[in-house]
Amino acid sequence: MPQLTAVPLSWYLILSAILFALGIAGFVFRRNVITVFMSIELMLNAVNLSFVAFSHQLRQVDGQIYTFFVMVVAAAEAAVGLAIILTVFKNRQTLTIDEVSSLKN
Amino acid sequence: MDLIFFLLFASIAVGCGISLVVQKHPIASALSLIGVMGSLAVLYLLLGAEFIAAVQLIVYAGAIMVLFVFVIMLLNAAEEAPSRKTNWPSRLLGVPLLAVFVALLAYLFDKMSPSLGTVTFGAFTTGGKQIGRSLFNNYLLPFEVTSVLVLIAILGAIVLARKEID
Amino acid sequence: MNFFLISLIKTGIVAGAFMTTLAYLQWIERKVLAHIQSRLGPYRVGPHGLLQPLADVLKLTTKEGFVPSHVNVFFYVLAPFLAVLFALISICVIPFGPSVEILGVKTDLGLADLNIGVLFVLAISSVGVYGIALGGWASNNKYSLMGGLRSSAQMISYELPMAIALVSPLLLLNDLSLRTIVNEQAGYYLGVIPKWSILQMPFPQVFSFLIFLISAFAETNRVPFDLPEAENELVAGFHTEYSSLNFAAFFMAEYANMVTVTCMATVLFLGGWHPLWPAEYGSDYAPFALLAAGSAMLLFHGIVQPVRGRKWDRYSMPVAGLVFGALSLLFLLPALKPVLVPVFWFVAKAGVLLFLFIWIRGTLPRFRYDQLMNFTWKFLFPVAIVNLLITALAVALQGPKG
Amino acid sequence: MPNQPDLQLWLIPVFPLIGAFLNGTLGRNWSKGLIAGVAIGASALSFVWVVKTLSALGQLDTAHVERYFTWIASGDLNVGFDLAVDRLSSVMLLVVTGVGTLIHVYAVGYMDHDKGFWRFFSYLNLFLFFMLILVLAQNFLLLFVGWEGVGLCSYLLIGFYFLEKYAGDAAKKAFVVNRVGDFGFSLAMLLMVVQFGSLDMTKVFTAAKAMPVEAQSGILTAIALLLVVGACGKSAQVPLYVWLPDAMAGPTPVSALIHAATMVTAGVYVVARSSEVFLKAPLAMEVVAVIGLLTAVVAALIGTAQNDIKKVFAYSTVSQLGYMFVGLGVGAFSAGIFHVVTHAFFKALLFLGAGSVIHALHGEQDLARMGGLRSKIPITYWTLMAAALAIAGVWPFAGFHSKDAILLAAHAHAPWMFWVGVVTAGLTAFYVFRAIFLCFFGEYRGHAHPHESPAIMYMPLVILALLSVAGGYLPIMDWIAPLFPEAHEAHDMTLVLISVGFGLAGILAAYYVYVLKPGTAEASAARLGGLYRAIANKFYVDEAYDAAIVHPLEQGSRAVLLHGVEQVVVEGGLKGTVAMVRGFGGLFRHLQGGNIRSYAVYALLGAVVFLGLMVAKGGSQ
Repeated sequence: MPQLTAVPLSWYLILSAILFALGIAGFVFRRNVITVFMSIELMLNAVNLSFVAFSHQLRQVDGQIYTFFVMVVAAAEAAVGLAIILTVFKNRQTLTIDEVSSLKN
Repeated sequence: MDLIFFLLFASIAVGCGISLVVQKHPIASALSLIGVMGSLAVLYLLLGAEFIAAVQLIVYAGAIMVLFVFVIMLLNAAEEAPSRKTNWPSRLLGVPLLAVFVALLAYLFDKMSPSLGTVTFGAFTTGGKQIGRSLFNNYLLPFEVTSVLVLIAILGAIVLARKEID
Repeated sequence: MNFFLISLIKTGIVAGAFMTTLAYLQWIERKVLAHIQSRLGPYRVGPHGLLQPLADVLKLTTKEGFVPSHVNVFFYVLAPFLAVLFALISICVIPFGPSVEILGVKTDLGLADLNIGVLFVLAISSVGVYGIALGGWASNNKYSLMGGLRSSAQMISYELPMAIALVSPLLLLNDLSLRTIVNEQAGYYLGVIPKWSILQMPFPQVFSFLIFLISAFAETNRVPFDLPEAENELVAGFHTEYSSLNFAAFFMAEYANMVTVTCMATVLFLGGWHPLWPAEYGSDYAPFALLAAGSAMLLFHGIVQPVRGRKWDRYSMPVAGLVFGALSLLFLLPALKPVLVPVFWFVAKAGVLLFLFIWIRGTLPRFRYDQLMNFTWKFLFPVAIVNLLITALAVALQGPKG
Repeated sequence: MPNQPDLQLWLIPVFPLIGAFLNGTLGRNWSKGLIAGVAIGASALSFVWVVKTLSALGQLDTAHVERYFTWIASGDLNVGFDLAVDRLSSVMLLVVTGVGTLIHVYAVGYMDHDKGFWRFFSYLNLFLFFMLILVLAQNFLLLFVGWEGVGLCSYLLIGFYFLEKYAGDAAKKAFVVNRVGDFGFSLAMLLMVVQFGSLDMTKVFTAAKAMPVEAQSGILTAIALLLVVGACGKSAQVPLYVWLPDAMAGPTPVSALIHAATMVTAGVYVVARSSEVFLKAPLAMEVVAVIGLLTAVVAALIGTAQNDIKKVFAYSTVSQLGYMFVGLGVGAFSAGIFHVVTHAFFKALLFLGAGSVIHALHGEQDLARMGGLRSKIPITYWTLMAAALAIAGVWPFAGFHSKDAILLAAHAHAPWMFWVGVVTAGLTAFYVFRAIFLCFFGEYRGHAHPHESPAIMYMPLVILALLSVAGGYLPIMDWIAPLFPEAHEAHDMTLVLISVGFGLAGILAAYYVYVLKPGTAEASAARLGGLYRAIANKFYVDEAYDAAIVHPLEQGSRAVLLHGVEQVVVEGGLKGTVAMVRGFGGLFRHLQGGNIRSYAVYALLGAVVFLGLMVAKGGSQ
């Protein structure tokens, strides 16, 4: 039964869209810096999924390479970002982004 | 078989994603994110990207998220306090917009799907060998540059996070 | 369908063997430690305390699973589960023997053969942190938190030298599938020196083997790296608050990790199931000889010249001797020989390494935390990288494999 | 250009670039010897490479082009990174690298005691790099890069003693005035793109060739005139010459290299290079000629009344540049270029000599405090004398040939130009020799203890002296003449004699006034009165600019903007505006809440709209 074994590529894309939307939701609705950060990671993952899906469709390895790069950059980003969060927390004892707004006004 | 796996892990991923958003506690969110990543890794396997799947686990779940959990523990982050300032645009627009967003994308992809074709397990499998070959031939320069970037990031993290020793 | 059936059977066997090993590993450890410290160790339950593990399991299961009031229940329960899960998973990619034919069914000895076996193991071990970290955090107790943080930091730090130490043999064997890796190590130089990657030309992986072992100790939180549960500093570290089965889970996870790591070391460095010396010098009969010798000794001590000990030895030892003899004969059966002999060699190597673990635990003191970190970052990691570079150079000079 | 040999033209500019880079980055803690070695080595290497290239190219009847890579490709505009050598640029190359090397050598001695040694040589090499780019460029954009680059370097080097205010001011002045010209140049380029759809010289020129001669004015005239504006800025022509005299604030080798020998001739070079365009635009040619003539006269007049030796030579530079423009304007391009070359020789020599005088007098630049140095610094004296004779156009010195070529062409074009030119020549001779006499004759009026400069300084002087004596016999005109369709005038002996006569007359007058009867100068100055004061004050040009441009700008802006716009329009309109803005901003304030999350939402909104459009278009593919 081929239609049972074969998954349409579009489903993968839709899945990645859903995940991306969830990431945005987290980014928009959450107030904890770390959670927001994690939502960003979620978005990155969603994009990666579509990359890999396309690389499967095009029978090319490039998409996976991009995913690889995204991961590496995400790692770097996480390192720096978390360091920043640590420093911010050290200085103002809060993780709520709305309260870290001394540059505003 | 593929279909079953896909549906299973896709639903796991979505569920974890939702819980990432709705969970009040950072640790819970972190764990659900790890869940997403794990299921994504399985999906990568289904897509035949073995190497990427492994790296997904090692780098994301094994390194990045550990870092997150570590920081959360270190700061002993508590549950989110309800925010004082409400920013109405995100409140009002957010959810419907997201719904529309997903709906439109889904519609588009569905329209496209005949031209996109289907995914069959094992139709296209890439292990470390192909990745390595491509990475060190076509993508050598980006690779090197990325390594420099990572180095810089490490330095930056150290500089940021170290205590000022006077 | 056949495939599923066979896999099921194999899984059953492996799981059973694995669990028993875990249980008895603990007994062995206590015995060995006892003898290192010139004690007798468990002695009461069963002959020479052979039934001790059973008793322990009973005890742990019947204890009250006490959940402190101040903990975050969900994670508190989740943590040991995760720990055990990640500890057990990676056994399923380890090949115990060549692909053989039993009763007309051709199959591999070993559960699965992934193309990316090594990476898989790495991935699982890198995820393994969560169990401990979460446990420590969920216990909501500063000692446990410290233990959790320490262990996660330690594990992350030792991931790197471990991974790099893994990579350099991979350069020699140039494949990621564990089975292929073992096959690559078949054969002998000059007919006698085994081609294990710890001895393989162009650059024997002695250093990476040592580095791997050291980081393995850290990965499994064994002495001298058992800071997460340093009694005198942190009560009992991350499992201070755990009792009964949850505690048992952590305990099991630790031993499972030990076994997995030793198996990995065996596969990657010690040539898996390939015997120490070639078959034409009768390596196939080594297990028989060993067990036979054991049975002879037992019979001698049981019947001819009993040692002063429990009077039951007069009966238990001959029985054990007979069992050993029977086992040794098993190894002679042509039908089972191709299956059992490789497995024996594999188990023997892993066993030696496990003994090393226990031995070191009995010998070495514990590191201090800063020492631990300095050791990995300032010594282990650079050495691993240098070793990797040298290996790469050697491989490059040697040119592609013919 | 597949059929042409690859001669690695790019090496020519790259050598100095490397030198500049090394000195600029590492030079700070290098020994002077090493720095000088690197700098001189770089320029000498590129000189050698130029020679090698030219010898390899032989007759060079057609330009040798090397295309390296596409620099800008937008639409149908395609600008490549192309270098080219033809006879014209080959001459310039030789001059730039050759004279440049000599001046490098000289500078080692001159700058010996300077703390900014490494900085200086780094700049100097950088300048060489840009100048070579300018000369080698095969399209106008690349040429513009060099053009701006030399401007930058001249700015850096004029302001080399940036601790003194006047240096900084002079640098700024030069930069600003040059901007005016550059503006014209860039407009010219834009017009070219519009007209010819390309900046590649061969393309542009072939296209221009095809077009008819514009009787009145037209696109080509516009382009040409804009180019002239640029050239005026760079080559210090009226009305944009004011920056050059002040540029003498820089170290003397800089004045010699940049503000006499090479950079300031860039304008001439550009005009000659785009001769195709100019030949189609007679009006522009006329303008060039007139501008040149005017500059020559004005600068010469001012030069007669300057007391700073470098200022004198600066004005003479300006007027010589005027000569070159006259040459170009009357269609004697080869003569103009020839004059560029000879001028490079003797003017560099003049400046280096002046530098050596200044060096000898420990930084004294005022002619009033010199005199009688003939015996004290003989080598400098004789070399300077050679240069002076050359600039005075005395046979057989270099200046004679080129200047006569120009004057003859001028006569053929319009006799009055010839006469003005001749008079100017006399003036030039007069004030140059005035400087010479004041400096070397009579009795010493200063207090320092003059000493001859070290060999490393006077060797270049000697070489340049030989060049300015014999340089006139270089077959440069015949070499580049084929590039330009110009009528060769019959060598009219009388005219030659006239011009030489004027030169000699000027010399004699100077001798009479400043040696035989010192004091007549003051007397005559007194007699001339207002005129003299006007001349001495450079015709109040700077003041005029102040009055005409700078001051009105300030006043006007104060009056219009402050009192007019600010208080009437703004204050008045403010109330209403503010109210409006309030209301309006109230609407959009939330969009700018500084809340990144809401920004994200807007981004999302945009994405949704976009997707909606896609769906509406039904565009799945």
